[in-house]
Amino acid sequence: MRPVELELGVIAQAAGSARLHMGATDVIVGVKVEVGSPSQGAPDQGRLQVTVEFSPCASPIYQGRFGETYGEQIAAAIEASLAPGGRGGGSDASSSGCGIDLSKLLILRGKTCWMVFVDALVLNDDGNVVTAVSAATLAALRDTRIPKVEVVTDAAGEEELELDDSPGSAWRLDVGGVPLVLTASQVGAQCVVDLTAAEERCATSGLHVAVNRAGQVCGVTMTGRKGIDSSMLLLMMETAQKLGPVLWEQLMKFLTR
Amino acid sequence: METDAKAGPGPGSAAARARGRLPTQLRTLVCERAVLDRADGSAKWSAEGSCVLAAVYGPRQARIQREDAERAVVEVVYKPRAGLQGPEHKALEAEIRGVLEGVIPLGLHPRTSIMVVLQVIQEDGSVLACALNAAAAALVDAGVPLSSMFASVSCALASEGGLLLDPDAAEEQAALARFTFALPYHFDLTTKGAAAKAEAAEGGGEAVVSSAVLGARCGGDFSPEALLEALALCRAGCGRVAAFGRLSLAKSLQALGGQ
Amino acid sequence: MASTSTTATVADDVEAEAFKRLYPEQFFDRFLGEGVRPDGRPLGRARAVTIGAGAITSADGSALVKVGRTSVLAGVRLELIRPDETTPGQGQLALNVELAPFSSPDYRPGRSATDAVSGVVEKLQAALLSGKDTVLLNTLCVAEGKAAWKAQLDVYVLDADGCVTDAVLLASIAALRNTRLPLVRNTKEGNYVPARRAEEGAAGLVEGCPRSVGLGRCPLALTCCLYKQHVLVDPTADEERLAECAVTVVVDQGGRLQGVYKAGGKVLADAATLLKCTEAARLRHKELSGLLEQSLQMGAEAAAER
Amino acid sequence: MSAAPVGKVVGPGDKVLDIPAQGTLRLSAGLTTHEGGVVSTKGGVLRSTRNGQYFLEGRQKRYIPAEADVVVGTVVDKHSENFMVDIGGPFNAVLPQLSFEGATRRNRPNISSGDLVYGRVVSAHRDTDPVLSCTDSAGRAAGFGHLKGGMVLQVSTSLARQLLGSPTAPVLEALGGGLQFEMAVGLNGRVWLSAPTAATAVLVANAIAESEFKTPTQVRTMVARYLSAVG
Amino acid sequence: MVGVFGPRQSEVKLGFTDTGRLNCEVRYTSFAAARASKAEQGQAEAAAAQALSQALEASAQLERFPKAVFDVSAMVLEAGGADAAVLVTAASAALADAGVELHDLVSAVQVVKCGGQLLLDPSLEEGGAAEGSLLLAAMASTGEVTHMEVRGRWGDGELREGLELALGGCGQLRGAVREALLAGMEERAGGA
Repeated sequence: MRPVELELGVIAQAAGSARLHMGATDVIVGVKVEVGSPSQGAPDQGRLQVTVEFSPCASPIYQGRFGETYGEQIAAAIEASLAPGGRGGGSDASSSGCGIDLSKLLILRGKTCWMVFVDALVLNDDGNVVTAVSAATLAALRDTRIPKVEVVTDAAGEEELELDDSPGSAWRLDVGGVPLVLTASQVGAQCVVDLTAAEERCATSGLHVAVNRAGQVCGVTMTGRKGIDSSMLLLMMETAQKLGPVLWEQLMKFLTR
Repeated sequence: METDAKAGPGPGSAAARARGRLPTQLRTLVCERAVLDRADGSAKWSAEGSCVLAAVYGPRQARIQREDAERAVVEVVYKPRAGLQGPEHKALEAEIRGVLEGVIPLGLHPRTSIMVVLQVIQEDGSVLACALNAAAAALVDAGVPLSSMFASVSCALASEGGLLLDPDAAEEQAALARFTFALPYHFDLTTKGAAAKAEAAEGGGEAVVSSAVLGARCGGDFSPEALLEALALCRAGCGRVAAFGRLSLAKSLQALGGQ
Repeated sequence: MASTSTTATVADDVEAEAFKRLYPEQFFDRFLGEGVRPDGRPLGRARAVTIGAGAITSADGSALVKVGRTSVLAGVRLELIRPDETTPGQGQLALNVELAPFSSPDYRPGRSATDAVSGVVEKLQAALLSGKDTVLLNTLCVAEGKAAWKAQLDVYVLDADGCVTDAVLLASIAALRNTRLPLVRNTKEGNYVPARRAEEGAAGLVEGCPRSVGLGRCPLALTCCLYKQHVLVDPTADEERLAECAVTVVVDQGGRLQGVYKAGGKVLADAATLLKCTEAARLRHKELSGLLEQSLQMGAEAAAER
Repeated sequence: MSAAPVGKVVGPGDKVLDIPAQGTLRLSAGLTTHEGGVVSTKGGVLRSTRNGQYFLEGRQKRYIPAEADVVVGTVVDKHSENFMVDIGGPFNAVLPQLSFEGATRRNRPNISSGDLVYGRVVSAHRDTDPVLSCTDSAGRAAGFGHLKGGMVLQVSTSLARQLLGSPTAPVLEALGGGLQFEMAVGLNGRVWLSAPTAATAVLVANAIAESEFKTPTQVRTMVARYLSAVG
Repeated sequence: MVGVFGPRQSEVKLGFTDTGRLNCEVRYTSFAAARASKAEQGQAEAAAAQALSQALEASAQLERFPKAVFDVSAMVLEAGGADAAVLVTAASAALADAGVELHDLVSAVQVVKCGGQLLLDPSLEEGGAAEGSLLLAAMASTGEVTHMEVRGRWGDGELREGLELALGGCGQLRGAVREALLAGMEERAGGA
């Protein structure tokens, strides 16, 4: 793995933000929180939405629509790692035990909740964007402070929200269960991690594996035009499982400093 | 260039219709030709409350996607009086296109497209018939070859059971069933034909209206007998529309010295 | 020897196929001259029909209809709404017909899926809703002015091989007849909600709420192609393309006509031809309504088992 | 044969006359035969020429090329062998670069796109683009060729036919009496005019355009009025 | 139930590519599954199309068809659980039926983890109650995995076990699809 450099709080307006360099790859992530209403399907959970955008100067290929679709793919992968119940999963985070506990984001059942928006911007793409975005997201989420809200029932029986603005009372999200997404790629017959952009062009296929701090797999998606042999697949997952906790520790070192 | 003709009152029981119209009486028809400068042919056809403006463009080179190497492509655009096109208008377009394809010898102009744009100006019943007649007049004005002329008339089956020719919107609304027929017609100008109809009215003899249907659109609740009755009534109506159409054509060609 | 004879038949096959492609009219004329059609049917015979009522279990009512190779799937989705203020005693029925991308070689992505079938939608609308007594909207009402069912009828044309209108109408009728309206419960807050199966017999159920979509009549369509002097009943897509002239007749169970449509075309239809088409449509209605009852019966049994 | 209703208004599909048992019948624009009779395909007035040819005279705007028509066209493109010429029909016409008097492979006419040509239609089959030529059948220019300067006037095809017909159209006769100008009339409804002064050209153009719906006497008074106004 | 497919070759309009492309489109009927809004349905359709093209791309010998596009359009008539897997299997069968040269048939299965148990090809209810799911598309004869999606937390052994179960399922499914295709071809040969 290439060395990682991390900066926190780079966007003053955001609830939490982080900028991450991984070699020449440069990613900036901002987190915004808002009060909104929960989705009908999950009335007792908050909402989380991830978008990934590519700066047109990140690489010439991101001019036009390609960046949009690629960004959506990455966003879907990240979102799935953060909240497995989000897109088409059907299971909720509390039972699967990884990602963010969305039920903590609930304010009033079925009526109000926190909506967390994670916006990632890729400033320069030199490979392994998914891991970079994932790590930066983790850092930004950890940096995020959510104001305390209390529900007050007034005389008429109406429920009202009271926002506590003091910085002391704000709480942080528990990111202990958030997995990191590592990409293992197949180049020829080798399993390689953390590719640069040039190396990525030689890879026939890649596996995005979400690994939590304990080295357990929390989600896998695949990319590339070629299939992967099943034994290779296992090898790739093992590699990711080994590297996951290492990267996690590395990040935590930055974050707790 | 403007011509009026009252279609003669026909026999029938005197049911109460607006403005004392008889059940088998058409509304007053007006047809103006060559009303648009940019179109290759155009006509405005109105029957009192209903009025349709038709413009014909072509035959001109078809767009590559539409082009047919063996025949001309007919395109119809139907613009409702107000609002956007809905599926019912698309269906009308298809219907009108079918009728026009039936009378235009498409093989004569391969690789071309003939576009007919119909703009409804006023709507008060029998709009499809009005649009078809306007399209026919515009095609003649454009000089697009036609194997035959056609006329179109609507009628409605009133809830009391009688048939009403050329219904207005209120009559259509109240009707049990609505019929619109398009029938081809031509005039026989040969000596033989003329002799057979020596007593026929001035203006080139009575129109020969085919008994076979070019296009039909009937909806509601009716028996096959009612269908045939409606067809017969509309056929009579088409005869009068044909006579009017010829009169209006003759007027528009007066400058050329036609009689 | 054997090998040469096989090659000969293969060559014949190829030739017949080529002949059909190059001179479709002559190819067709030869068949009609013999009184048969390319698929072996006599001119007046319609194709075999299968009706699968209740084909989709996730829909509130559904039917899969096949007319020859034409296949159409209709499904009904129900929703409780507050009725329109102008018609407090009526529910609503919304119609939608879509062409599946793989249903016809004419389909091109990008063009709206409903554009190509606007004529079908329009005829369906006329057959089901304009008569005022075909679909009885008042049977969809649960509590006047307060709650009524909105039935969303979506019809998907899976394979279009001629006579799409006929199949769509048949599937729509079958799906509507297959629809079971759930019981409705009046909650404490005064909201009307559909009752779950387990709650049947529980308190708060609305008295006398409707259980099925009322149909005053049963209109079915038959399309005939006019080709030269022939009348071809229930044409395939190839025949429709060649004949360029079709008459669609919609008729109800009593033999009353609900619609007659002829969209121009090269061939004129005189009164006798029109009568022939209506007669064929009546016969077809008898044949289909038997099948329909049978299929609905089977669909109801299957539902009861579940 | 004399029974033909010449001068009558005819609509599309009308049976105009029976095919005579003997003798030849010459049909032109707007007429075809169908089931033993002569049938019109357009609306117009039935006419016959002196040599017994019948045709329909209508007021058609769109020009459909026919063989032997003379046309005024605009060159829109120049290929290695041909010019593409817009003659107002559904398709552009092809004008071979060698169909000019005296043109050879080495000596090609100096025409570029935007220029006007006066030519005749040598082939007008419906399945191919029409072909023009700027020579008569003997290969001489005979008045055809590049039209330099001047202006173009768009009139209806029937007026163009009148202007080309004989006896000379009254408007031309009247104008010719008092003014000097050159003109080329195409059956496609385009009239090219060239006059010593712009005023003359405009006057001629207006007079021609207005003459369409006037009787010969009206035309003569109109022209006289124009001429007196110019002085 | 998954609708039939009609892939066809069409001229590419988006510039030259030296290999062919798969253009996948997936549509759900409005009554296939309970979905709240049109937007949600559109999202699900786009995601399914994305997964489908990923799963199929590796199997088709696209390098043999330069400049060509295969339109694969699918319609989900009824979603009764594991629809993505059925979608992939059916689409691959349709590609083979259309005579597109493939390395092998792709078959896909879904495995869910439900109360510590692994369930192959879950129903809608089972899928809803699961703690983790695994979607695997593979070319069974070579054991090459063309698409994989894992959700939820999986222990080390569990994942391996799930993979093996899924691969076994793929193999079974491939046999069934192969037989169906052969039967279809024979029928056609007999008919001609």
